[in-house]
Amino acid sequence: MNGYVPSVTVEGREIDFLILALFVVSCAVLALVFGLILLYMIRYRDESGVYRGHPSGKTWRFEISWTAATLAVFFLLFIWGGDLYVRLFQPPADALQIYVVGKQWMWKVEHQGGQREINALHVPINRPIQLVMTSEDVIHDFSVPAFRIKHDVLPGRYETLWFRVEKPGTFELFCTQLCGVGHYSMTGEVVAMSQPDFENWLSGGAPAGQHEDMAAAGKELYAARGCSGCHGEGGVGGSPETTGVSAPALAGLIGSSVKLQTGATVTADEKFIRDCILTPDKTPVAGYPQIMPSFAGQISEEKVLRLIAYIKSLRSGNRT
Amino acid sequence: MSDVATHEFQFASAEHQRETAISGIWLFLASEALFFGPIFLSWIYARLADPSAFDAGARQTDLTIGIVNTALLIASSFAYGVGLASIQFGSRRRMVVWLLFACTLGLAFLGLKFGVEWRSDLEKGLFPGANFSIQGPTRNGAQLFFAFYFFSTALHGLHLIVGLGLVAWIISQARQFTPKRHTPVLIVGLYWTFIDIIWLVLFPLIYLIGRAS
Amino acid sequence: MTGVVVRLFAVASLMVALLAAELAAVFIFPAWGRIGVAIIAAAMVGVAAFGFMDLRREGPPVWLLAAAALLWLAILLGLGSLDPLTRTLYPTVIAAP
Amino acid sequence: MTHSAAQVSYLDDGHTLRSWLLSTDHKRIAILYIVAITFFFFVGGVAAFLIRYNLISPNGLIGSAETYNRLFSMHGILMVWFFLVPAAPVTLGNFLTPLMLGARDLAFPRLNLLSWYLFVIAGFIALYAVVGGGVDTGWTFYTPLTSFYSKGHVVAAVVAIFIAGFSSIATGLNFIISIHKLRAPGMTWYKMPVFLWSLYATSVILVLATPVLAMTLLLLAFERIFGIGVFDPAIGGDPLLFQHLFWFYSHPAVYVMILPGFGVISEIIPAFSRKELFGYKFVVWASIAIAVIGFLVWGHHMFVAGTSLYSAIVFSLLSYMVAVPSAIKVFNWIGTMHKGYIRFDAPMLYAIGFIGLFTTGGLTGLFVAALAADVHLTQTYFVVAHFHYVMVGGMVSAYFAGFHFWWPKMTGRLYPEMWGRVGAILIFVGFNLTFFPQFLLGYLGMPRRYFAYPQHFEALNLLSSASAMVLAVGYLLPLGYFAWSLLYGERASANPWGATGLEWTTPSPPPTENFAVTPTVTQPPYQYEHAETVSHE
Repeated sequence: MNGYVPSVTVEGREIDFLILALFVVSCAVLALVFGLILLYMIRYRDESGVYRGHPSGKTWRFEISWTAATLAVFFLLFIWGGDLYVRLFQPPADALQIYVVGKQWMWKVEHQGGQREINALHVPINRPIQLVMTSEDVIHDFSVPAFRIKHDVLPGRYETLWFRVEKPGTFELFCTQLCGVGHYSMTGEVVAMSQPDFENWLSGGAPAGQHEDMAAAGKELYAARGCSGCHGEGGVGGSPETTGVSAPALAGLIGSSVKLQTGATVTADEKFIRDCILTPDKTPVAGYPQIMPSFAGQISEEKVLRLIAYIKSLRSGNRT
Repeated sequence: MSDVATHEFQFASAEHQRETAISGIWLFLASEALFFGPIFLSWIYARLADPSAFDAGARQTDLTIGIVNTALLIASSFAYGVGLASIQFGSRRRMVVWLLFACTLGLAFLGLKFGVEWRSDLEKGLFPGANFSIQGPTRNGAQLFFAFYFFSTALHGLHLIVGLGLVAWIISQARQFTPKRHTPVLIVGLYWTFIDIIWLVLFPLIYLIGRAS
Repeated sequence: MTGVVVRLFAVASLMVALLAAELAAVFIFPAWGRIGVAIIAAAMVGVAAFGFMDLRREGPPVWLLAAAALLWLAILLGLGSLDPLTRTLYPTVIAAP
Repeated sequence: MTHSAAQVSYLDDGHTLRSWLLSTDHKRIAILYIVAITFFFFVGGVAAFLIRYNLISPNGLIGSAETYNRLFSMHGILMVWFFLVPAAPVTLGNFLTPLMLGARDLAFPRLNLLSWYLFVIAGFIALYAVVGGGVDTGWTFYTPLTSFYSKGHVVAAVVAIFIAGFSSIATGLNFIISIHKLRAPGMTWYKMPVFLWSLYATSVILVLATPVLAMTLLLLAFERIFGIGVFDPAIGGDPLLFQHLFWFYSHPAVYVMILPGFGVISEIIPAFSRKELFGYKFVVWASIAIAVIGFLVWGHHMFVAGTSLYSAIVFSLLSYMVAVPSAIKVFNWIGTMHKGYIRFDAPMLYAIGFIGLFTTGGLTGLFVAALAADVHLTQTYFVVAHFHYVMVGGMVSAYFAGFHFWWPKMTGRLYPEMWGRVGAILIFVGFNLTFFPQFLLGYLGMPRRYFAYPQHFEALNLLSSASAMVLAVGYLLPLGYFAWSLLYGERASANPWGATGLEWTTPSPPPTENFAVTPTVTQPPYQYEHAETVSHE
């Protein structure tokens, strides 16, 4: 078939299988419906003299049985689709993270090493990739039909998407949420390559001059924006003795559990760090006064991503 | 004009027509209740986005005016109820007096709400946007609150203005109504109290929840 | 006539009392706070519907319509807030205390 | 009081323009609505034609993406709010409800006329928005695109839909109260024709969902006008709130479109099978169940929008639940045909076509209700094909079926039967050829609302566009032969199909007051086994 791309992810093949099952069920029902209609149209047409017998009186047995049968089939389909969906949106812990920012009408991608690309995404094969996505303006949607996956990209928050490609190749990337006049042109390609090729690309493929490590760029911001004034150099944390105020340590923060003043315990992921930077009031950490100012509207999404990359690089801290 | 109830040709009797009209207004009110549904849901969303900042915005409202306005609306429903009872017991003149009183209370509500409270809110720079006066960490949540506040009170105010128009119309048509024929008075009364009910929900959402601990 | 006016007056007084109770819940009994306000506000709506609008006097069709309005509002607010209530911290929530 | 015994046909009760435009007669208002609805159907149809024309070439043929976006937005807005949602209730429903009830008019005739004026005013505002530059947001108006980024007459379009919404509410309110209060003596709830039950369920949705949309659009307009609002992500507002509210209305609105269709089919299948409707109570309660459960499923439009996992799972389960009553109905119609004496007049052909197209549309709904499958298929042409099967294949077929069935009653004339059958077959074939390729396109990944598309989608798009010509002829054909029938059609008897139901006991066209004597109902509906054999040959 023209344009058909076999799925290159395991999950994609499972989705295909689910769609196939749905297709089979649909065909069976359609065959039943059309078959019966055609049969009755011929057998019971007005002119036919076929013996009709007595009309059946009780109908509720039929009603109960087809209602129950429909319900049972539907329930199975629901379980199947739901289970797969949950797996589809829970990334493995060791996923390689790549940041994606959508704007009218282009996709901006930034790798951990600072390599940036536009309307293209290079990924290694056989490795779970997690996209951390946000938008600068309207709602977009990151969709790769060959992976059978898509997710909306919203302004003001992070959405994530993950996949593991099994074969090298170039695959179409579409924006599938109407985002204005240039919606149709917000396309690109996902290039899957072997790990060595990918590393090659990382070191040489990205345009010169933009090749600055994300974490390094984040470190500059960390100092320039005054983060170090409270949280300390290298994110060691602050106390009245050292920095003058109590501030939680940031080294080793990523992935750890944080207790909030609201009593909830959350895992510190990108969303959490982003919230802490932009809306610190919503995430008051237990044991510290909430005095941090909000940076909402003061730094761009891309800079937030760099700060996060820097904070994530501070893994060796002596956080207790 | 004699006190004989007539009815339109699709009904069997005047009583049939009256019952139908009353069912109709109740269904209309059910629809109106859903009309306000998105406002309530947007309150839930806006508050969940940042509860403490949202509440900080809510505390900028003028509680005294809120309380007085609530009392005014309760009183106006009472006044309308007495007006309705008056026509049912045959006193057209007393009905007009009580309905005028209900109108006055409604007007007082509008005056306080828009003439005093809104004006002071606007002077304080509480309309969301670039000139919003609250700075600092609660700025966004407070803006969300005031977006909700101005929108919902404006909408409620519009309903009240429509209600006032209807009551004025009833007063102008007072000569038509008799103890047996006063369905329009009843119907407008239901709408009048419904506006009251909407306010009874909005009042805590705007003035109280943000002040509760 | 007097009977009706007395009844209406009682309804209005009850509502003013409930208004006072709302304020009390917020400022005098902070432990009640938001829950108290919510319950009292619902009670006030009920009092207005039955006291002023005479819901009891109307027949079953009208009760059906009023119930439908409440049910549909509950659907809108209930299912509508399911998403934000379970969304924000997912999948970051690991344990509620 | 007017002449009650004179029995003047409603068509002859005054011939001035004024006697039409100020009439509170439900039958005349139905005719007024038919004129308006047909107009908007063809305006929306022209937009559809241009969309399909553009998609013939991968690079787009109409030259500008902006024009294309405006075209599909206009197509969606006009077709949804000015054709699909109102069509069956305000035309067939308006005409038939009092006749089927055995009443002289609806409960609130003046409100009925008002609703027509609101509708027409709304329609003109929508046309103004379109002619004055259009909107490019799609019919879904998602924020923040619509509130901050889109150019064009968004506010005008929103106002138009707002006003049209109040027209819908007035209509729904009128039907519910009429069905409660104006049933003829002896017509208990279970003696009502299924069409009235369907209309009742439809009206429940109209009255309780439309106000939510109206307020949502107001919030949207507020945000656009003041540049700030509760959906604005810049201040922590949630754009998904808009989507929740929008689909709270717009999903049940799909049932507004299809439920009257179910009612029409439930009248026609028994009439042309000469047999009682199979499982009357199940069909009736399936309609009510759809009206209620239909409100619990809107979240399935947002499985990849960023809602919580929990809510996605809940909405998926509920979405399967709402499919059950629809399945029940299909089985019951087939059960009705079993051991019947089936005749193949045009209404029956349209009805059978409806069952086929609706079942296909419904089954593909299972694909997009299954969470994981939806991830791949949503926002592609698969969804476009799915809802066109249900709403155009299903609803429009049912609407045409009803139109042919009751045409003799409405006009007192018979339409040319042969042409009716040709039209029914043409629409069924043309529809499948136009929209089936779109399922494939969607599975292959072609996104919706693309002005230009990758080369490899070209063949299927070409097939779809070419077949759309067949479909267009199918839709134009009835316009032609109905017009012919008005002038030259044979006079119809009171009951040309030999059908049961009160509307067939009064002359065609009915007198202004519907019934000379208020009828009394003693039998359940669809007593075809005991009815005389066909009367019209």
